[in-house]
Amino acid sequence: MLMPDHEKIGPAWDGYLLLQRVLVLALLLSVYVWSAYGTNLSIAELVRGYPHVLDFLSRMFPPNLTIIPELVRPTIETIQIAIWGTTLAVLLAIPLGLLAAANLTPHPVLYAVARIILNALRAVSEMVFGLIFVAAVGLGPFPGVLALALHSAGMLGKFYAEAIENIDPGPVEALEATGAHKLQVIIYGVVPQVLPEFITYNLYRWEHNVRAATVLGLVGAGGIGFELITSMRLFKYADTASILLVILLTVTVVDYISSRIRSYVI
Amino acid sequence: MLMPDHEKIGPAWDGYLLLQRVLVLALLLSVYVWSAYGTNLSIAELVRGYPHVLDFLSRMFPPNLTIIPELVRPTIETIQIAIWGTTLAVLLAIPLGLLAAANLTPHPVLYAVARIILNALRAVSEMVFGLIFVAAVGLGPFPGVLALALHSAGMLGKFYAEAIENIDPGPVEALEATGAHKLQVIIYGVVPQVLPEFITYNLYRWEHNVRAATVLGLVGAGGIGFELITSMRLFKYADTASILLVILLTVTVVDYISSRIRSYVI
Amino acid sequence: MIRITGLYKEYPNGVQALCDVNLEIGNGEFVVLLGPSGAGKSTLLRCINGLVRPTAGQVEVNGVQVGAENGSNLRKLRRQIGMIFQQFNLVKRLRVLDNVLCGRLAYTPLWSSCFRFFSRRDVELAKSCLERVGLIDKAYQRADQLSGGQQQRVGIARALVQQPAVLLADEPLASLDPRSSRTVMETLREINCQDHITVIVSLHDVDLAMEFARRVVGIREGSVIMDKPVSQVTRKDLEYVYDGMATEPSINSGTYGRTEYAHA
Amino acid sequence: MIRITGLYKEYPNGVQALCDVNLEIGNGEFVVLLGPSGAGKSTLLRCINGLVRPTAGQVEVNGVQVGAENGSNLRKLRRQIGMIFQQFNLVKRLRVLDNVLCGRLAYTPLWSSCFRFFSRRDVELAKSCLERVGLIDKAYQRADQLSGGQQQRVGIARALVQQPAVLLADEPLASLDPRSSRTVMETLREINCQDHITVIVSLHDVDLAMEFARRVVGIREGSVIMDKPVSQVTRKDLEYVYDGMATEPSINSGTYGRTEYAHA
Amino acid sequence: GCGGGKENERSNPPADKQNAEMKVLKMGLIPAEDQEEMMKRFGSTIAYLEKKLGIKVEPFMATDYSGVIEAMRSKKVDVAFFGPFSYVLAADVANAEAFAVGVRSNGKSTYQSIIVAHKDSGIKTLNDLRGKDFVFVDPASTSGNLFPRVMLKKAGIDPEKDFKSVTYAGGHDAVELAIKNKKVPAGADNDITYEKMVKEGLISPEENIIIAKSDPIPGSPIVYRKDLPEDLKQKIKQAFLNMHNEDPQALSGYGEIIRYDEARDSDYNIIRETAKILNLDLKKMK
Ligand SMILES: Nc1ncnc2c1ncn2[C@@H]1O[C@H](COP(=O)(O)OP(=O)(O)OP(=O)(O)O)[C@@H](O)[C@H]1O
Ligand SMILES: Nc1ncnc2c1ncn2[C@@H]1O[C@H](COP(=O)(O)OP(=O)(O)OP(=O)(O)O)[C@@H](O)[C@H]1O
Ligand SMILES: [Mg+2]
Ligand SMILES: [Mg+2]
Repeated sequence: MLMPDHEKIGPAWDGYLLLQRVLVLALLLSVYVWSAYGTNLSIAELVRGYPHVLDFLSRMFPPNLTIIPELVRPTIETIQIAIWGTTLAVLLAIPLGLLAAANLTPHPVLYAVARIILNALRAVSEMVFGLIFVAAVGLGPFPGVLALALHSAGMLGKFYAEAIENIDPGPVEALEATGAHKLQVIIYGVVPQVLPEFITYNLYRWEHNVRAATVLGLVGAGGIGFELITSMRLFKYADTASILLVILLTVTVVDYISSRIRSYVI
Repeated sequence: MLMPDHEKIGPAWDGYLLLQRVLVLALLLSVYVWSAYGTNLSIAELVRGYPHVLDFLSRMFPPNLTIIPELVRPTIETIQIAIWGTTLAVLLAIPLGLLAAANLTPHPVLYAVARIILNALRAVSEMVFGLIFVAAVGLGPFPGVLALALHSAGMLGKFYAEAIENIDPGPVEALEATGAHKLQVIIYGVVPQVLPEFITYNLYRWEHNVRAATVLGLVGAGGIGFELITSMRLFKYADTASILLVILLTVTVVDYISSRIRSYVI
Repeated sequence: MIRITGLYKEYPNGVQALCDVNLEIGNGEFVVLLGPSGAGKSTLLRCINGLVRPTAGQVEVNGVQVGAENGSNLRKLRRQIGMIFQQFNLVKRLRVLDNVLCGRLAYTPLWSSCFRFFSRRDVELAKSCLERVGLIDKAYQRADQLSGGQQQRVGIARALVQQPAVLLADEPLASLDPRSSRTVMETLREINCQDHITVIVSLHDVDLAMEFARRVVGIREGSVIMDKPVSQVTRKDLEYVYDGMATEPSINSGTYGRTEYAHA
Repeated sequence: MIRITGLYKEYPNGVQALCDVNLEIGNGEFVVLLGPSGAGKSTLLRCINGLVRPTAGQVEVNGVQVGAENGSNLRKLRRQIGMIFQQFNLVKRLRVLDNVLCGRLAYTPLWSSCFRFFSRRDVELAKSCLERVGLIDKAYQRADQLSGGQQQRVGIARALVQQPAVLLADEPLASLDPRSSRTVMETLREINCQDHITVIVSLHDVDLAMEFARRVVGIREGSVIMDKPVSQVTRKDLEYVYDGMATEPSINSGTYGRTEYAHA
Repeated sequence: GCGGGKENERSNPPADKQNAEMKVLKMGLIPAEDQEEMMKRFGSTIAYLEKKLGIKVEPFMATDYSGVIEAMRSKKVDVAFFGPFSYVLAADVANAEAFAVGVRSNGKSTYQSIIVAHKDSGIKTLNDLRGKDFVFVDPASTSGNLFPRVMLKKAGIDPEKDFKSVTYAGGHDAVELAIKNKKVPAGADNDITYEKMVKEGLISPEENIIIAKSDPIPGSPIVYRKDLPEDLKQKIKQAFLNMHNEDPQALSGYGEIIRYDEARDSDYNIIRETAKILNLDLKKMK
């Protein structure tokens, strides 16, 4: 919608562009209609299902707060896993992200390779990594850390790269003009500009990893996500509600920390 | 590491700041060590597990390409689900993200409310939303769409908000100074600045939703992620490899589209 | 009528940018603000349209108190006040024409501006303003592809297109060559004389200030230290404003900080 | 020695910014570039240190060809070329002192700059440069908290601290008041005379140009249309460069675009 | 048939050194279908085992058996609980051997698949299912997919052809809820989940009607790695089989289990045969 059309000047502009836009819109619309059929979208169904939602929610209330003491240990466990998983991911993602940023990459080939690695890390699901690392190091939190690290690296690397592509090129040019080494340009010219995004992404990913129940369940690492799934499977929805509250608390604390650090940096 | 310390001027600076940094470092270090214990990190273990990783990978080769025709339908299904899930999420996330951006929110109370809603959407896992919507609309892709939409909205809204917080305030001020309505300021001053991030986040989330096997499995929507898990559970690793290739292809195509649109916009 | 009373501004980092500023500027005046770098000129201008919230004191524009107002009242007020920014503040990813059209937003219905529709009249107006600043041939280029002076002129066009009752210009000439500077100052004089638009402009070019201003306000360290009709401004006054310029050795032959050069 | 031969630059959007520029600038010269907005001054300066890659033609600095070089050779070359940017290009989230210290990066070992360690000598040097531009009291503030003129002076300090052999200055006075402008120009003259540093500066202030330059190069629409020692530059020449200034009515009494004002 | 045990010579080296001086017994627990609760209160069982075996027992709780099987294959897990179908896979892939199975309070160690229909759907027999929507649990579920398919096949129904649509719900509970909420007229489940949900009041037998039951399915076995030292295997086996005598507490928290009976690999041949009927060639799953 907000595409710049630098090349089109003069009267030809209106008609040509209108046509182009109408075509794109028609295409989009038909994709949506097609997908709506494929997914059986139906607002009526949703509205009719309303009492069932209420019924479901009513079974969650009141939350069974008595289980909260039992949740402390799994929560801490998951936090620890997420800390290491995310940190390793960050360490992996930084070089990949730098190489995959079009405006910073030393060579187009390196750019392509970095992008492919990042895509592959994201394409291989956490579960597959989980199985591989269970085979390697056995059950427990450690394979969980490794699986989360690899998959998260794919996601973080992509985000770093695109944040770097968005920066103001002025300061970077200025530092290059002083004859600074590429690494120095990155540390002094790029890092301060992407720092807020960096914080957002990393803490978001950390939070995501705390909730990563499926992998951690698969590798036998337990944690708060495991408790959540178990409570749902046992239909103890009042417990589920408590667990969700604990997760909400964690998320809120992290969100608060993130916003404090960011407001300091921005 | 790159914290600005505007207030500290003069000779007091060095000593005080050094102490502060050393303390923060020590704290961080101890958190990492503590977490390393909690998660049984062990590089030795990982190195020793090396042959098992090879064994695992060898079972994936050669990929069983004969199943690829069977994967077309599930892939299309998941793509459709992801299209609607992500689009609904975007529609939900835009207003929430605008309210949750500290520099744009009309009122601190609205800011807080929007942040809480976003945190709650992220805290309630996709599985829980999945169960709720299965109760409401029955099994199939539709509850999957809804579950993905709500959870993704929490994530996208947070990202939008923080991208907006990072923008250059100059143009926004200039538009405010013309007496433009807030909505106009957003469309003309904010949107062009966050457009590249917006594209990154939405396409990333779409990609994530295509891979969202767990919820879709739970609500009986199937799809490519479900095929992946099933193949793993039946130890048909050659099939798994093929499915991963298909996912990698999807991810790469989306990544390419994303980078093309972005390079046009940046 | 702009009435500024007891204005103070302290930035969060403790810098006292304005200190008890009192000013009254009548409708249709042409005022130039002079002052050394960091004196508070930009801060003062930004207080007038409410972009900076003063620590104490009041600003009243045409009887409306800035800052007490909000929402649609503030917008209506700001619509009458055009502003040219020192750092241009263009939306870099928009085309030049769109940047200029932004000046018409307050006159455009909300729904139609959402779809980036502007009336034919507004587009014509925007183009004529671009013509005025000599940039009509760059109308469909992205703003970030312009040279420094070109960007500044886009910012000027955006303020002109707004057809304001008051025009605040913060160093509108900074990146302009002498000829463009002159054209811009003449444009300002034109709209001041013909349309009775109040013009408040901060300048570093003393010569142009003397030539175009009708009233000169000197600011130093956040305080107004001079306020005179231009005819009464003396070299001493200017030295006082900039402090220490008198000690410069190169001031000679009655002109101010300028040496003679060969004539053809 | 800077040798520019047959330089062309066409931007991707088709704008022909430079067109067959040929220039030779000896060591220790003080050259001022004059030209209207959009003439190609910035583009030319940016070609000299390789920030802009020419479409055709060559730039040679001290016998080294810019552009053919890369990696550590290019860095070594750039280390000798300081640049002051028209739009400042400060790292806004860094403190003023850190911004200035960035000018020392090329002299700092990689490993220690990773931890933001600078030698005591470099810090002292940076502080003295800040003192020179009158900003030592803002050393520990973030760059985005400065006024326009202050930011520009930080950019100047960053170039000075580099102690270059060639200094490229792109409108270094744009946001400066007359007194700071003069100080900056004197600083440039000082380093030019005392340290034999080649200075190439693009200016819009013709008076200052005439006063400080030893050689004046006029650029118009991407081509060099004048290149003379300052003593031979006539009013006609300047009119020619800016085109049409002669027709302005306000040029009188032999001064250039300036009116007389009252003297105390 | 394809008795998983016999084909496993290749990965059956003599007990190596590491096993001989084993200090920790690693145990993988998968809450299969009905055991989540037990898993959560496994502490006393661990204590009992440690006492009997004289070595430390380290439990890992996983939500999915594939991780545990992989760990067992690479000898990172020694003992595990599996569902019947996952056991067959584990025997094949990870050299596992069943040695005990829990007996529930009704005296049975087996359970059954059931086909459930909503009372308003008008479905009374398997034949009424033709042309309707149907939901299974999960492709790898013994009682939620394999056995129901065999029942249908024996009734002459081919789900892919004769049903209007076939979906997988992902969980036993999801099947029951979908039927209860009339989102689908009928589906497959097992009796254990069904009874538990009735007890919890989530469904009622009047609404979710059982229209067919399968042959008994052998219960979820406890297995060890075949290549553990023989004496250790014996000790483990005895510990489980004597648990109800020596320390009934260790069974507790698992209200429905009254003791462990001995199990043999051949007990699970019925699963293998079932898989064969369905053309699920276990040999391909390497
Ligand atoms: N956002 C800010 N935060 C903190 N201090 C600020 C901020 N903006 C300006 N200042 C300080 O306030 C003082 C006045 O700034 P102002 O921008 O009004 O000066 P000015 O007269 O416009 O100067 P110039 O001619 O250089 O543009 C300066 O000392 C400046 O450092
Ligand atoms: N990045 C760019 N992309 C496209 N065109 C550009 C770009 N930068 C500059 N130009 C164009 O090239 C021409 C010369 O620009 P340049 O910045 O060199 O002018 P200048 O002489 O420095 O002008 P000013 O005095 O206004 O700064 C201008 O017409 C400008 O629009
Ligand atoms: Mg200013
Ligand atoms: Mg320029």
